Amino acid sequence: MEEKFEPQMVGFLCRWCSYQAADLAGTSRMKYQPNIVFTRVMCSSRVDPIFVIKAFFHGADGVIIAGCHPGDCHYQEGNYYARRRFALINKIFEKLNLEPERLRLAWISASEGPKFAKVTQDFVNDIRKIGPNRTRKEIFL
Amino acid sequence: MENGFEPKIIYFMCSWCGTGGAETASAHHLYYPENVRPFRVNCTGSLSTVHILRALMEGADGVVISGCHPGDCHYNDGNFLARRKIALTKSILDTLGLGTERIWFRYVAHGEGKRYVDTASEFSDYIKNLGPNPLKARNDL
Amino acid sequence: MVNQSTVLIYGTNMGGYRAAFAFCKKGYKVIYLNRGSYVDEMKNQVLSQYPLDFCWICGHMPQRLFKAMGCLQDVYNAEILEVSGKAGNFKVKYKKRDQIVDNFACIECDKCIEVCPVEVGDRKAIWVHPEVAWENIYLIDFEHCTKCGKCEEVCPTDALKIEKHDEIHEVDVGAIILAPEFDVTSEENLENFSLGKSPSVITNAGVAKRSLLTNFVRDSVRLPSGKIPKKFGIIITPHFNRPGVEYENYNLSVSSVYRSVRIKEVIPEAEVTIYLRDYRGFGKGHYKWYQKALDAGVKVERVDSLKITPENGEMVTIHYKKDNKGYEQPVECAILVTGQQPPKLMKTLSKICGVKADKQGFCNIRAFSPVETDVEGIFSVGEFSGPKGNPETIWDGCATLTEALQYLGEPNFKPASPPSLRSVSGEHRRIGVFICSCFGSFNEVMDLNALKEEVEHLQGVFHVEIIKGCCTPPTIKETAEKIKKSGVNRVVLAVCTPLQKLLKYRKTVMMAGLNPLLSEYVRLREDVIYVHKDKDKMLKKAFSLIWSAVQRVRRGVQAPVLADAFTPSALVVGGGLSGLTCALDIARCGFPVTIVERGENLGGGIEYLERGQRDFVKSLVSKVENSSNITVYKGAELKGVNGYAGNFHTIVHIKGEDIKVDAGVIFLATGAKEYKPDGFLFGEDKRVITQAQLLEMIDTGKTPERVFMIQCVGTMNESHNYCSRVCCNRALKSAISLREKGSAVTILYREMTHYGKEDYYQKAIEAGVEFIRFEKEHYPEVRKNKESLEVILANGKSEKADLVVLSTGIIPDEENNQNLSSLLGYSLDYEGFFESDASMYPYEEAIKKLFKPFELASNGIFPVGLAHSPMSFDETLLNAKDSVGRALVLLGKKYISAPNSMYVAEVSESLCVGCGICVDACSYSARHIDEIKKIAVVHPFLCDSCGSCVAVCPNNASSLRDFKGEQVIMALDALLA
Amino acid sequence: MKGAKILVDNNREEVILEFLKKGLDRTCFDAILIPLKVPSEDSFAYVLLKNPSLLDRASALPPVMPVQGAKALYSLTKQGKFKQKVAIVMRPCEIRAGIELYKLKQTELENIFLISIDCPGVLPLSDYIKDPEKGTDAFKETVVQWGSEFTRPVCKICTRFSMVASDLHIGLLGAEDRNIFLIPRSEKGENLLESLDISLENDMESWVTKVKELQEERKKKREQEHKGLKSKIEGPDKFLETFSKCINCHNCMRVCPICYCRECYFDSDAMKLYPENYLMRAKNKGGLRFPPDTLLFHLGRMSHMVFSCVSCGTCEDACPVSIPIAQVFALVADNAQELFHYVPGENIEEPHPLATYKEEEFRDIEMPYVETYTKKEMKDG
Amino acid sequence: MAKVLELGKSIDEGVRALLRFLLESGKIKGVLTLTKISRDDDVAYSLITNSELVEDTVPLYPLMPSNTAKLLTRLTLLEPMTEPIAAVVKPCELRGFIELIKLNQGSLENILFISSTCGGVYSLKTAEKGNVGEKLPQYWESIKKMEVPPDVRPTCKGCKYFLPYSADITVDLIGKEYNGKKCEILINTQKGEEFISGMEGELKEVEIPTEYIDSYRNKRLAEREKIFNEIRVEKFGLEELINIFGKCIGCHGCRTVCPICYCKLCYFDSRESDYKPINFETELERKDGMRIPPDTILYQIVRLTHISTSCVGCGMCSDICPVDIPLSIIFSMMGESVQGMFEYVPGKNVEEKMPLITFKTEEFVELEL
Repeated sequence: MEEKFEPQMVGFLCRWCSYQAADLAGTSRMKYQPNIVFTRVMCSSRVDPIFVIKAFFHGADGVIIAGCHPGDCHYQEGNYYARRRFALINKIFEKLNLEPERLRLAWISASEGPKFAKVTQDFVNDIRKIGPNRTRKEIFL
Repeated sequence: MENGFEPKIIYFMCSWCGTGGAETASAHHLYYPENVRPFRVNCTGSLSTVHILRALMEGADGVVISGCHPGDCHYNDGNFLARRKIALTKSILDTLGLGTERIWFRYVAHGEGKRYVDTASEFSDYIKNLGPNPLKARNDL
Repeated sequence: MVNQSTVLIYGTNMGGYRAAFAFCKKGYKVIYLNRGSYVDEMKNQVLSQYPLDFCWICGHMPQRLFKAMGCLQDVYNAEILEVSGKAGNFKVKYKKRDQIVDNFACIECDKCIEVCPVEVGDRKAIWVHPEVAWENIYLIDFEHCTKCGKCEEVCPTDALKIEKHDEIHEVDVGAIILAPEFDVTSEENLENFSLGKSPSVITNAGVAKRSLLTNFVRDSVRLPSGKIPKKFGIIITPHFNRPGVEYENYNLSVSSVYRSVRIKEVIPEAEVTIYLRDYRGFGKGHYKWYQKALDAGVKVERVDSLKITPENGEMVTIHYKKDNKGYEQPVECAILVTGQQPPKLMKTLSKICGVKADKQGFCNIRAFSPVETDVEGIFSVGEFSGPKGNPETIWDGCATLTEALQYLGEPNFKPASPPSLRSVSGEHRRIGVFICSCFGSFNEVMDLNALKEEVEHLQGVFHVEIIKGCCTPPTIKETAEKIKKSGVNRVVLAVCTPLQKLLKYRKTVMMAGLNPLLSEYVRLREDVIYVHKDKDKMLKKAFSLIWSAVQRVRRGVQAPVLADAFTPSALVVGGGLSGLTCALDIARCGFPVTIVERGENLGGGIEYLERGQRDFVKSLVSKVENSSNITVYKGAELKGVNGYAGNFHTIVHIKGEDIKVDAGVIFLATGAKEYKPDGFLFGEDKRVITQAQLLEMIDTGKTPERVFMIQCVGTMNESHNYCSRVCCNRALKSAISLREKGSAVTILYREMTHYGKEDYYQKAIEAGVEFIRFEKEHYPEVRKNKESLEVILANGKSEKADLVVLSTGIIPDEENNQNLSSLLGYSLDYEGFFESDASMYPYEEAIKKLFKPFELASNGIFPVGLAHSPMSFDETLLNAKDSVGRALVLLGKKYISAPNSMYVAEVSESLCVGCGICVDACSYSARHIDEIKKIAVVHPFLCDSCGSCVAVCPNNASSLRDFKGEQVIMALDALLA
Repeated sequence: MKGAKILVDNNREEVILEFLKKGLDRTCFDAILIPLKVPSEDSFAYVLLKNPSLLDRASALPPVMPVQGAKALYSLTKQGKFKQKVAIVMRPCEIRAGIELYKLKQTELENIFLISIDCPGVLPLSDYIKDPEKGTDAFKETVVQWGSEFTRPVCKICTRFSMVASDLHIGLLGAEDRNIFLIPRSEKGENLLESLDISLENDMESWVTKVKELQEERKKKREQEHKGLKSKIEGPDKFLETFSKCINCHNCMRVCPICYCRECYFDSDAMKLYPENYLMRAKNKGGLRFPPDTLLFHLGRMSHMVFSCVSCGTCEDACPVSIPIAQVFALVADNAQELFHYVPGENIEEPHPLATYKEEEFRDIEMPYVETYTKKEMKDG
Repeated sequence: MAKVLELGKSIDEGVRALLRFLLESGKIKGVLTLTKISRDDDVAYSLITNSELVEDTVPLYPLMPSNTAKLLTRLTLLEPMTEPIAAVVKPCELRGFIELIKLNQGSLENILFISSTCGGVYSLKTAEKGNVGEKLPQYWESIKKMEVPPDVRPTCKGCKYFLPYSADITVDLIGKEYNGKKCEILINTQKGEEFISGMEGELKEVEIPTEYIDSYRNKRLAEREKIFNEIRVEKFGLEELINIFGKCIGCHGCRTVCPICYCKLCYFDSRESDYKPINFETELERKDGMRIPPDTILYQIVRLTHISTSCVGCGMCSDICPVDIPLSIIFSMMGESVQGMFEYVPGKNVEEKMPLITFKTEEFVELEL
């Protein structure tokens, strides 16, 4: 394994809360590690399990889904569905012993710039501990 | 009718010559057996092998196909393509011993109502002697 | 003073029909004067030359459509009385008498015939011409008719009026097209063949007519005794008739060969012999038909003179001379293939409108215009201007459009916009079945109410109703209302004949606000009522037909009419005679043209032309070069083509650089090559030359004493299996002029396939030119004996010669043609020339043109002149103008709805994987593969909805809008229930 | 015919892999598509590899054909040309299927080196997976005596086990295990050998003759086998008996390299009908097998792909109820292809038989017509 | 209390009698049930309309050539049945169909569901050898003994849903003498009662003891334990996944036969899932090599996410897998835990919403870290 491991991670941010939180974090000059590539989605419920799993099997070291706090979804209840889906994926990964800790769900409202920074920071650090995702090198997927 | 067997016959005809033949026949009030059921397709070329097979499996005792004479095809070469498809179908049925004699192909031109009627009657008689199509009775296709 | 736009056509030869179609399509009103009392009473051209024993020309010509739309006005029993004015503003006075039956009201219930009390032979005094045509032909035999008026009373639609009177009308028209039929050779002119003296002698036209009327092919040759003859003799009369009628024999050898093959088909055991002097099959594919006949076992006798004498009973003897030996041959049936005689009408017409007759008495055509008479603005098409084959006759039609436009005003016809259709999306499927009782007449044959009840129980059927009809204006309206009222959104019409009335049915449905794709038609009359007897079985059949139709519409999906933009400009490949002609005519009509010429200068094979013709071509060249509307690229080649009719995007490669040229249509005028002979000492001895070189010599050089001409050098053999058409005439002409200069001329030939109005053959004979026939296997040899040149004849005799002229054939420029063919995806025929868009088969060039004579929406590519097939100077002009005419119909429109509006093929993007077999299977180049999406794409404008693509597509990705996989399967299953 | 004769000291497989390695090292190609043993050691899978070390797991001639190579090529190039140069080692039938797919625009051959290899046949997948060791041994034996009773029925009668329209062919026949033959079939192939400085001085006599005689042998065998099979399946009863086990899983279609449709016609809307349709058909016959159209599916599929069928046998491998489907298709294909003078995978230029035609062909398909009834009879019905 | 119709026939005959009655009385127009279709007793589902053909039917034959749920969908996809039919289904098939109904892939209208307590079925591979016939006596014997028949499919051995939900008519087999002279037909619904009325044999109200069902269920659960322990998904991880699915040949037969996989065009057949050459190349930059065709594991995992909530453990996937991957075990294990998590029993109740289209506001709070 390469001596210095730089995690490559994917994040799906809901357009209304988390993404704006990311902006906020940016504008207020908060530092967090650049390892996560963020994708904007209209709502956390838009995140198809396939996105997450594909990302995982194509070597993403971690995947995070972030949306509005339960109850404040711009689309009323999108994030509840998102949560259920996440539960499903999580369960499957857990059951198959596929390092579910590489998946993360976070509720970050537009105002929570600091939380955003923290969550991502933590996630990256955790992943650093876990080490690289073996799918990245695996041939027989 | 003798041996009480009245075959079900599907007469695939193209919308130009085949149908024309039928109309000429009717204009001359030429009679042919009622059990011959016309099925109009735009061009014999648009008749797929599956349609022929389907007819033979779902209860037809015989299938006869009529299109324009070589070269007269309203669509230039549809009848040539049709000829190939029929050749193929026959070859398959022949190899599997499912009987090729239940498929007839004869060019009928618009004015040839007589030819149309002859074909219908001739084929109907022919099938009558041949007896029912063994496939149509099978409920395990 | 503004020019008139209406066009008047007089006479019903096929050229006239085609012209009518072209003008209507172009948006001009047409008045069609028919001398006969029904649509094609006069169609002798068809009967004598049409290579089939059936005919549907009128049916394939949407005259009804145009009449219904109002741009075509058909008048019967018509006669021109007076013509005044000049081109662009003629006044025409004519007489007409309407048919006793108004076709638009008649429903062919035959009630009138039933009630008619007068028996005439096996028919009544009112009777229907037993031949299917696009209009129902009811005739009254006034000799016997008592005018009791029963028929009038009983007619349910008041379509019938016994009393019809002559009316005289006067109209203003911009151009006049004369399209009368030729006169058939009269019996006295055929006395050597004892026509009328024996039941065993019949004309070819007679045979065709019989089979047409009886629809029993065998009957057409059946002898009065009912016996089917087994021994046939087919005679091409002009070959053996009195001299001076040679011009008649145009295309006849082909007709004879065709007839022989047909006889062999119906009566395989028959023994058929054709008697002719030369086989003159000079048209595209004609020679192949000749082979076909031989293969079928037909004998061909080349005889010098012939005569038929009647025997007692159904027998005649053919006496003929061959190589000065006499022979006798008894046959049971002698078929006379007769020629085309100048119409007597000619005299009257020249009186009325000043057109001049030519030597034979056909209408004279001014030089260098294939269709315009001596009078400006008056045109003559088809056999009226001389014997013609079917292709040429057909060509005349559109050529006239090309020529006449200059005299006409703006198009004066706009079709009414179709009724607006409502969207049924979101509605629950509601199928309505409307059973036509044909004004009650069907009820008598079968119990429609019982049928109705059965149908009502069908799954998915919402409404069933018995209607009077939907083919006459009032009934169409009535039924449309019924459909509306019933609240259904899918319709099954159980009616009679879609082939003739489809448009009316669609109209009915559309007037009810429904998209025709949501409807289906059952031929209740054609498939049940007229052709069966057993009532119960009929009911059963009718039911399952309707069920099948119901299942079909059940999955029907509405879809809009498709349309496509059209680039109003033309690209002409090749700058020879045909190319230049096309370019000029297109440009004259105001459309930009680009000429791409391989060579460094325009004019093409000018060195092969006679002086007058050369001057003409030269004038064309200068006109082209001075035209502001024509861009000429010399030393240029077509490098890339994509797109399709109306939207070709081409790349022209010229002197190292590539220029983009967009065009709506492409003319292939790439010409052909002269066969370069090997052998005959050609090239080794300068006394052996070609006909072209001879032309030079006659003009300039001194005249040789002894001249031999060898015909068919390089053609009519395995590698070029056709006659190159022009050599014989050319040879004869030169021979004559050589004779005049005093040389002795011998023509060594295989078949003397000369034709045309001018009888050079006869002339040459009179001028003392010697003719010696040789067989394919024994071509004469040319040897050099010391200094003198010797020609070794078939019989081994060797003759001294001062000059040997080789009639070298016209052969395709195969390499170039191949390139273009693959570039344009436009196929070549088996001879290496370009297919004309509708020819797929030997000689069927003619049939195609007849069967789809009105297919103006071609794939946008027009092969013209020698690129199409060998043809003479005049024919080249004609062919070019025909193509231009057909192109103009397209070029006029900026935006054209697909020819089959909504009945086109479609591709499901999600299912298609772009394997492209549909592209190969499409004969309209209406499909291509979108390389980015990797799916097949349909050009609705080119699609003719034949469905070949659907059938080769292994999955359900390809479908026809009205022929979806699920529709077919369900309809099929229902039919089998 | 010229080729290169490469000497082998112990194991031919190694030599071939060695050769490929060299190709990678000298970047004659950037990657190789070749079967690798899967980690569980009980099967093989095509792997696109760029690291030579992986070749240790590779086998140019694996004992089974879990995935038809053409399908791998298809998945690699169906969406367009591959920019990197890829060498593909496949069995003749796989290459032929690949070429059929190329005609159908489903594969791209630019930048692809097709390397074919003499094939002794493969073992039935299920057998091998049950007991890989035994399978491996069985296959060794098969290679030695070139064909054995262990191989699949269609392989036993395969006549096109050697040279195909590939770029380079690896000949194993006629050389015991002393050496292998490298025979270029195209410019690409020649250049490849050249850049690996392998010169083509040897003629391939011994190989050619061996291949010929073997083909003759197989042809005879094929004829017999087909006769036998025909007698087993001919006629509605026997044929339906043969297919009565079918459960409509469509595995045969799924694994068939030629069946390239996204959605099979027989799964499409065309086959989705209204309830009363099924009921009606059932009533006609007293009963209707469900799922319906089993026979239609098989015959229909036949009519769609039989021209291109290379009888690779994958369908039979994938059939959970072991219907001898590959054998039946091979039989039908032989006849149909012969009738249309079409040999799949032989010539890239050849158009699909159903998308083209000749005017003069199949004249006898039309029923000869001689007017029978007289006008009178007609009128009286 | 439950209504029971007692017939003095063997169970086998009893059910046929029932079907015959239904057809002859014209109460139904057709029966969808297993039928013998060939000499070496191959069976297939058939839609029988002619009562004479009931002779050939083998309604309770322990074999599952395809999942009836799929067939019923095919039958009623476009429109509900217009004429009544009866369908003889196994509990798992019925559950599968109920799931499909929720997905609007069919309709229950005009279908009379006849089911039975299920003793499990043999794998098609067994049938393929044609020796199901000789196994039958032993099969019925062990069911009578209320044991799990020895060599039925593992999935069936471990199936706890052998008691049908929402069937109109049930034939109880557990602990019954199959070829005896007594056939008890339980009538569960009003509908069932209407259809059955007029049939000879006595209709009585009886108390159905539940203990024996429970005890039998326990036997099954024990088996289940055993089987699950053989596979131990929780020990999987990437390696084991690859070991298990490594031999997958990508025929995707598992989803073709899966009653829950109802997609018209599977994501993995769709254009979206196609790799462009560039995708391969980028992959190759990271890896030494990659499997072609790709996404072998991805396919399985994604399929899990799609169907595990509804998986009824019918076992078809294992049955048709050409390379004997123990799919159905894995899927029913995953199913069990996923469904457990959502407290959802697929096919139990047609009114119940599927887990992913509903939610509770107070759930899975622990998921957010």
